Amino acid sequence: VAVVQTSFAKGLQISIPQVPDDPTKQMGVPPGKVGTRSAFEKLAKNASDISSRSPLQDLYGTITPSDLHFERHHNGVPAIDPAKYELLIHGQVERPTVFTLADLKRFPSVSRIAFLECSGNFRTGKETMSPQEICGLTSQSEWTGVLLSTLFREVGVKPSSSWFLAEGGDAALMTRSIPTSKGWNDAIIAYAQNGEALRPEQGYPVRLFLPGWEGNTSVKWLRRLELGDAPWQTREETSKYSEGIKGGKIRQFSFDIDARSIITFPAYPVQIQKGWIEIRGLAWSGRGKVSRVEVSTDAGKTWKLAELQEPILDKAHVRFRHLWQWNGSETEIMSRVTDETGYVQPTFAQLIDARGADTGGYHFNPITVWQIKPDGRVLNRPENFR
Amino acid sequence: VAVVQTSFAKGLQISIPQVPDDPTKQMGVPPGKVGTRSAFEKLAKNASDISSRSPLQDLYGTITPSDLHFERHHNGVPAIDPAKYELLIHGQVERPTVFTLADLKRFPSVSRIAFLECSGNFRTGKETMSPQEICGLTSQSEWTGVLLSTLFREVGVKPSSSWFLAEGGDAALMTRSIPTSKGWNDAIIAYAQNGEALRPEQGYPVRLFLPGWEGNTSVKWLRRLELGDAPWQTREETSKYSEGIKGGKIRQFSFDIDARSIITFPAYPVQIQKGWIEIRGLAWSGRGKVSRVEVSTDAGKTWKLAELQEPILDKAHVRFRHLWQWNGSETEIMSRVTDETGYVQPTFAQLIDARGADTGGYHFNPITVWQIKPDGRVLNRPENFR
Amino acid sequence: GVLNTDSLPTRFGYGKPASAVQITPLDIDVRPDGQGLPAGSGTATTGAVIFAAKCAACHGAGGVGGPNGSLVTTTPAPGKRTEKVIGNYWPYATTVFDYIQRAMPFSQPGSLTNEEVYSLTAYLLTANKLLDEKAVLNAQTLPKIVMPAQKLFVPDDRKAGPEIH
Amino acid sequence: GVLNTDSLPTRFGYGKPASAVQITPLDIDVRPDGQGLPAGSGTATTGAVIFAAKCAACHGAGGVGGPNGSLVTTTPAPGKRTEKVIGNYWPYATTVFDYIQRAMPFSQPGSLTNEEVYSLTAYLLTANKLLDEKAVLNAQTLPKIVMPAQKLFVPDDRKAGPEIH
Ligand code: HEC
Ligand code: HEC
Ligand SMILES: [Ca+2]
Ligand SMILES: [Ca+2]
Ligand SMILES: [Ca+2]
Ligand SMILES: [Ca+2]
Ligand SMILES: [Ca+2]
Ligand SMILES: [Ca+2]
Ligand SMILES: [Co+2]
Ligand SMILES: [Co+2]
Repeated sequence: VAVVQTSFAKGLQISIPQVPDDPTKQMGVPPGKVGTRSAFEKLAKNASDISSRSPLQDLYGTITPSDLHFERHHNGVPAIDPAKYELLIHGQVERPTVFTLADLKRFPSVSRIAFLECSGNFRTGKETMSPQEICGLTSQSEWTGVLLSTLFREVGVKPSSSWFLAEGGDAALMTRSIPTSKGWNDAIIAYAQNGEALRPEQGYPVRLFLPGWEGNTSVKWLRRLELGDAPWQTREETSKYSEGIKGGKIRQFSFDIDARSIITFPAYPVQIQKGWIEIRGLAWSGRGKVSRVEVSTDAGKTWKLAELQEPILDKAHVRFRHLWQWNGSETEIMSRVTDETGYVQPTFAQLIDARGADTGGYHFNPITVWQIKPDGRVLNRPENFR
Repeated sequence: VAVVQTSFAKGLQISIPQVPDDPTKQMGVPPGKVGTRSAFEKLAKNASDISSRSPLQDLYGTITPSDLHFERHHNGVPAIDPAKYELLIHGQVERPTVFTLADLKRFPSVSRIAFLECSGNFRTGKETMSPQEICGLTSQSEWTGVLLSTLFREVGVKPSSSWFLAEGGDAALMTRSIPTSKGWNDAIIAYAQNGEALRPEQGYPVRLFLPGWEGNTSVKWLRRLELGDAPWQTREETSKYSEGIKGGKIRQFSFDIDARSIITFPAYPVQIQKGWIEIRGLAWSGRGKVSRVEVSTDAGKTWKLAELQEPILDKAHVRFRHLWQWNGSETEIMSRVTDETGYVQPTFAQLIDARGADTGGYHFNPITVWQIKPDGRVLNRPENFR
Repeated sequence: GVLNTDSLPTRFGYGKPASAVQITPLDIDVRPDGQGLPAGSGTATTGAVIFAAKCAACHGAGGVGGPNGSLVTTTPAPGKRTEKVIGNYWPYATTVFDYIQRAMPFSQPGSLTNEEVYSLTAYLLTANKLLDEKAVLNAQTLPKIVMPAQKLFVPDDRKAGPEIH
Repeated sequence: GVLNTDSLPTRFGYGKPASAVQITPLDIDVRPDGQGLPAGSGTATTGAVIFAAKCAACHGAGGVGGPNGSLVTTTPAPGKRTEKVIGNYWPYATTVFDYIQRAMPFSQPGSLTNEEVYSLTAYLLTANKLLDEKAVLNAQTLPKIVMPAQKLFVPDDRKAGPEIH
């Protein structure tokens, strides 16, 4: 621990890890049972009482380290003993069944790399906001589990079932109504994430994972699925996770995540220098694959195609990159994604225009604009709902 | 902490995490800055003085959690201050140059999901060996960094250069000679792994990453590249990482990882039950993409195509799966991969036949055979070099 | 990434049949048509007492204000948006029962009896001027209440394609 | 996954020119043709003394046995494989200098002077019967030594395709 004086942190007490003067001249640390993170890497989520945001500006590539996956809970993370875990499936099924974790792992499994985004993933209001603060409720993992359709066949879901209820085993007993068709289509009962068991914050030992859908529907700590023929109208699909649209109406069961992108570098709080800069960011769509990402470095006057890192996966974060030579002038930079359905990421104004000024922060996916100041500071361009 | 009596661990003192009787009835843990691993998940590498093996039988999908990535060091893990880090490129170049870590991160970047395998990744000799013990020196990450070709252009590598030396900043000052063509082709100067900075055990802050090549050539803690016109014949490419072949010859600079696969489930130490079993495993090739994986459940008499999890990436671990109905009879199960060059993973006997009995454990990629006992035990079938 | 379902057997046989004894304690969900509502009943008068004791600390006296948000319709301060609460935003009254039963009070979820939940529901509906203060709420009367917001709710009309919605 | 190189500028201008002062201390590598060998010299007699003091604990007295492996050719026990050591397996003598200089002694790498490394190299070559015990090893003489294993080494002949090799 040392006291340092810098222009950013005056007299701040920070911990500086001890390193040898010349690490080539003394034996290193022997191999271990579990690896470590360098003490120099201060990666952290941005935590509130109800959520915790991934540090998008500090991440590389497309996989989110599991311990930096965003969190959104409705009454904290429960501690669950996997040996006592059970998943109950009942209602409009031929054979109401209880599955242990071991049972679930015996079924044919699938893995897929896909993003998970909270539909409330939007903040604005000030210039000094990082990608994490604006858009940190999205993360990506390789999820492994059993297809829900496999379990549907196992329990004999009746053709009469059009909706099912997914219930969590947390202190909020989180419940969402899901169209049964999503269960037949591509829903996964996931028990693993990035190669290992789900992390507690992501639903250990078992969660629902609905590719491309708003995060809240991918119910964590899943304990029960009830097959029915109408939605339950739970608090989370009425009071919350619904959004005002034109004519005073309220849109409900808006599951799909609209296509979105954000430049994560350069972005607040970095300060840039003149010369070549690789603009980097993430793009994704809940409706399929990313077709293209365009970048503007002249405040939206002209747009150029960014390079997309392969493989471009369905309903997955894609890393985009674009080389830009900054000459030191004030400007604005931004990205917009187009998905394979032809949807082009809108501006804030276009979204308000389409939904009316009464809309809220759900499914709000506007282009993020970064102001580049002559001194190289990069600031969010705040937007106003009214 | 409690004392438990089981058939496996008599009177062993193990820690049993505390969980509430009903987690739905008490508030959970609030969102945090860094996520956790469930205390019930006891994932660990198998560590010796010089290496540490990934627990392949405990992993899902294809991404290896960074803290479970295998380790192989030649004098431990050095502690390196990223602010003091420098990469020197010199020798047959127009402009000998020193790059800081910040410099490297400014260049155009690439990410790719690829395996890394130690060419010494083979153990046999007894029945009670897990995939981790037989084959745990392979892992997979999404690597991010700058293409070495970009740096080659920056420093002006001379056309005369045919080999370069890569040197690590560890206490072994690890050195390997690499054909310059690999640098132009697809080598990456990597600074990130699975979304975050490289882990110290994987070369923090910067390593060489040579897709598809034996792990030792992807020099960690990279401090220097010297461009030259002949190999240096370092100890690691002569005394080590060379293998005896027929006629008393010794094969050197054998970089490519030959295609390999292994069934990771069911595998020792699990015990199986009659009925449907999803056989699961990993397959990969250093020469390109996996074309197919075949599985035999009748001791090699007949083979069936396994399902391959998409996306099938170049020089990457692929997850394969195959449904099998076990009737309780004694048998042997095994997998063999074919890569896009038409190479079919050989048996142990075929390898000895091709190389002679004097060969060693490098680049030894035989089919792993699992014996299934009538009581459901799964045992490695040991092989003998002589 | 999708499994070739042709090769799947009809059933694997994993898992155990779930008995009513296993299902009933978990099957607490309540639907708008009243399915799932338990026996018992409650009134706003009783609910007011319970609310003051177990809820007001977080949701304010009478369900207005409080650190965790109002539950009752109020007139917004000039220039402020109307707070979205039960009275003006919730499309179904059954949701009030369902949610309180499963999740409230926040620090002791699952601690209320069915009578208490009926009474709290009656109290909050009354405070929102949606129920007469003398009314008895039970499995028959609760589903009949028509909420003002119900007519505002429309299912998602967004379609894949270029339209911004 | 490959960058479209058409759009790359010729140079980005990042990094700083490396001066001789920066390069020289790092540039310790030694090639078979002698490139990189420093001034100085050594003999087996001096090397024997250093070896006994700094190396024998790990590699055995005279370079045979020891917890970290022999460095000198020995006759294998019946039924055992010949241990691969400098005398029978190393194709170039310069590698002995290069490796000792960079990596040994294991617990104090980089601690030896050039003279010490020459002497230890001379000692190990002599112990392996590849150098006369009176010989002086230096930048001129060391690269001239022809190792018995050199003729055994062949570059990788494996090709992509079906062949098992
Ligand atoms: C310790 C604090 C606390 C107490 C006590 C408490 N609540 Fe809550 N309540 C909350 C919080 C926090 C939320 C929001 C939870 C969320 O969004 O996941 C909430 C949400 C609600 C909602 C949904 C509001 C909306 O608009 O969606 C209702 C209804 C409610 N509470 C009723 C009650 C009742 C009835 C009681 C007493 C039996 C009670 N609460 C006691 C903290 C509390
Ligand atoms: C504290 C233990 C230790 C000491 C002291 C030590 N060594 Fe080593 N030596 C090792 C280890 C361990 C290895 C293997 C390192 C590896 O494989 O990465 C090794 C490897 C070697 C090798 C390569 C052997 C081969 O066949 O590839 C040589 C040559 C060598 N040492 C010479 C020396 C000399 C000369 C000294 C004294 C100046 C010395 N060692 C002192 C532990 C030691
Ligand atoms: Ca929604
Ligand atoms: Ca090799
Ligand atoms: Ca029900
Ligand atoms: Ca109840
Ligand atoms: Ca040199
Ligand atoms: Ca020296
Ligand atoms: Co571009
Ligand atoms: Co199959």
